[in-house]
Amino acid sequence: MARIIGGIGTSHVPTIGVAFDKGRHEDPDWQPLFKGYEPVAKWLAEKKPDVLFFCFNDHATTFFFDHYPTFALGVSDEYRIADEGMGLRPIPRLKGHAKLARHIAKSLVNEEFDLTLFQDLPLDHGLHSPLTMMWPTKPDWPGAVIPLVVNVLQQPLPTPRRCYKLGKAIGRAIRSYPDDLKVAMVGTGGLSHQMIGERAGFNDEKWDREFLDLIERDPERLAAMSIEDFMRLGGNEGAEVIMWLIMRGALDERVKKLHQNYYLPMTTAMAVALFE
Amino acid sequence: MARIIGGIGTSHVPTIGVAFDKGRHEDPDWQPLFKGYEPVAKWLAEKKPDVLFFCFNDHATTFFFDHYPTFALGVSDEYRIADEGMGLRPIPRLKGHAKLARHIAKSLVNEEFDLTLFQDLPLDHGLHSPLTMMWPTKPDWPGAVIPLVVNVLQQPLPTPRRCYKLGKAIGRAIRSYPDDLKVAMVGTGGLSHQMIGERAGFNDEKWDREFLDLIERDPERLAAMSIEDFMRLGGNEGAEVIMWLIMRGALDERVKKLHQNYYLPMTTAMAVALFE
Amino acid sequence: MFDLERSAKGLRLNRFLHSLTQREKRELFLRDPEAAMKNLSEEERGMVRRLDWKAMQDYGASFFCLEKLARTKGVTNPEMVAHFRGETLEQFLKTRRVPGAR
Amino acid sequence: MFDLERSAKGLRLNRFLHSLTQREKRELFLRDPEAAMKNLSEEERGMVRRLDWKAMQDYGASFFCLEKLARTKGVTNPEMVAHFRGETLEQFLKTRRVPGAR
Ligand SMILES: [Fe+3]
Ligand SMILES: [Fe+3]
Repeated sequence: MARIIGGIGTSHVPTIGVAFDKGRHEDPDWQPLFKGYEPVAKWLAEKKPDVLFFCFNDHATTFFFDHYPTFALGVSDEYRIADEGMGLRPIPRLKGHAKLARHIAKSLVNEEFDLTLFQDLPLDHGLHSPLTMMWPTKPDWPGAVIPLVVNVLQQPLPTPRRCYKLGKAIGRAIRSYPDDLKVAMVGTGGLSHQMIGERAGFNDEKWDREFLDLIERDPERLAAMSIEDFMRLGGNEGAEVIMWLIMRGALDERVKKLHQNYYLPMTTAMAVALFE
Repeated sequence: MARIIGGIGTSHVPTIGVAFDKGRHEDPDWQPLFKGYEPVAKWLAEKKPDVLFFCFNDHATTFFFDHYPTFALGVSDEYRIADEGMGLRPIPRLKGHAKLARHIAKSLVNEEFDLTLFQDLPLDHGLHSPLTMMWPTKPDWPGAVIPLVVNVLQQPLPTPRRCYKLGKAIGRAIRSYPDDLKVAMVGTGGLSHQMIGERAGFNDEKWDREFLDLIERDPERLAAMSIEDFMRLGGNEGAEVIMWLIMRGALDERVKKLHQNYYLPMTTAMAVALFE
Repeated sequence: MFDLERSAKGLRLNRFLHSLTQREKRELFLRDPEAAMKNLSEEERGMVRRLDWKAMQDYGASFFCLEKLARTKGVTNPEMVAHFRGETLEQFLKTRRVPGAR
Repeated sequence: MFDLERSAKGLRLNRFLHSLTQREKRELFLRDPEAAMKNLSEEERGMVRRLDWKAMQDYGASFFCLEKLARTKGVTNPEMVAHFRGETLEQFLKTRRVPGAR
């Protein structure tokens, strides 16, 4: 049977990927970020999950507003890297796990989640900007990803409660998979930031720290909040942290936070946290 | 407040549209079909609904399997006619009702339906082959449509139960719309047919008649069936009648069937029924 | 039954069939079928050339994508259904209530 | 807040911005911007020409579509955020903890 060995919450700011590709690891402005991912990379290297189940959002790259899904699950064996306006990042194509993804798709649709299913579409930095901080790209990715793309761009967004329920259902689906597989959950986004309007540049470290505490101890309280609450507290674009609730929902009720890093250099609070 | 004035169940066989466009109204082979729609056309002409809420499926025309939604709701003010391999039907563009559609989208997402929302995409015969049997195309359509596209092509399909629940939620959403509007529900598909495999050409009039009875009297019993039940009883492609359950769910618990027609000339049992 | 396994296997063929919803692709296919099929494998091209509906369906083609090819080539659904049943059109029509309703 | 109303209003502009994810479209836009913008209205073309992020956003552009234009033109996110705040980049960077982390 497949097992969920833990969960990771992480920002997916595009500059993380740029800093990685430019080799800014020792640059004093970026070092605190890279250092913060080291324990997570180490944990993954030791635990060797076969699959990372990635909850993230596309940034109007692969999915456009003429046809916009709430929850889109990838069921391919491979995913290309998407061009976001700057050409391709110099990283390998992503490996998928079609068999597990199809199992999850069937299980979720039968549990009344109205998924969009996709294949043969490229994926953007929402997935691979954090991924390169945690998983080696050489000689190739050490395992597969299953991408779950969440609408956090176009209102109406899924409710935090729905995200948390989806996470629980994903947990059941993974645990009912007959083959022996180790799966780690990843939830991406945030923390506080706002990119547009008069409040552009907004952050709130206090709320961010509270969120990092609640996601471990009391996700139920976060699930009871509204999208408007998340937007008010963490900024318009910061509301995307509802994707951490999907990751958290798939974990056990009680988890231990093994590691946490918080770095707020510019517009977006960059955080990473590891749960077991 | 908006009101739901009734519901229509109808097949959406492409040949219905072809027969219409070729003016086969008096052809003895087609006359029983055209006659069967007359009471429905008359009811619509008298009741003058502002909007037809159409539950149907795309036939791998607008939506392709690289990005395939379970439930996709159209939120445009206009829809082009899709080219399905034979050029365009000589009918006007469809009018949408963006304002009501957006209201329904918000309401459904908040009730934990994970919709895909689409705009500016063309629609295929799943909608307009039955529509031309009921609504005049000249000088223009008398009202607007709201298209709900349902996955009945690629397994896993939504469960019959989920379809019925979705219909109930659509009913609540429409009835909570503040403006005065008359809405009729349309559910399309079926009845029994199978297009592929050894059982190609399969029909079962007995099951079809039972379905036409149950959808009026006991939709709960249909909702309790599985997709496999529907495929076994009505043929592989006949399972698409689960879309009638969405229409039925939005109506009152008790409805009266005002009219019914059943015609099985070739491969697909063509039925139409009117509920109030 | 068209499921995710078949959908993945048939994706390239279905994408070709689906592209026949575009007028330019249909015209190219009718004028120069090999050019229109250049992204297909030799096996896939062979099935399309022969209009072998059953082979394509077994391979992973969606019936609704096959319909696009049928419309492009002027083949009707009763002809396709007859083919799936291993019958001639005439044999199949004998089993129907209104053989003229095509 | 980017909702369905804004999404409908901004659809054509967003489609243009989104098309810059294609290399050929970016190259055309850099070489011959007016040709690349031919489907846009005059109002839309004017906002794109001026790189008026705020006007485009008010009009219905998604921030994430605007990012494609910014990347194409070599504009960074901090520059866009400064523009939304009505500040120069220098002014904005003074409000940040690590102004060099761009
Ligand atoms: Fe994001
Ligand atoms: Fe159909």
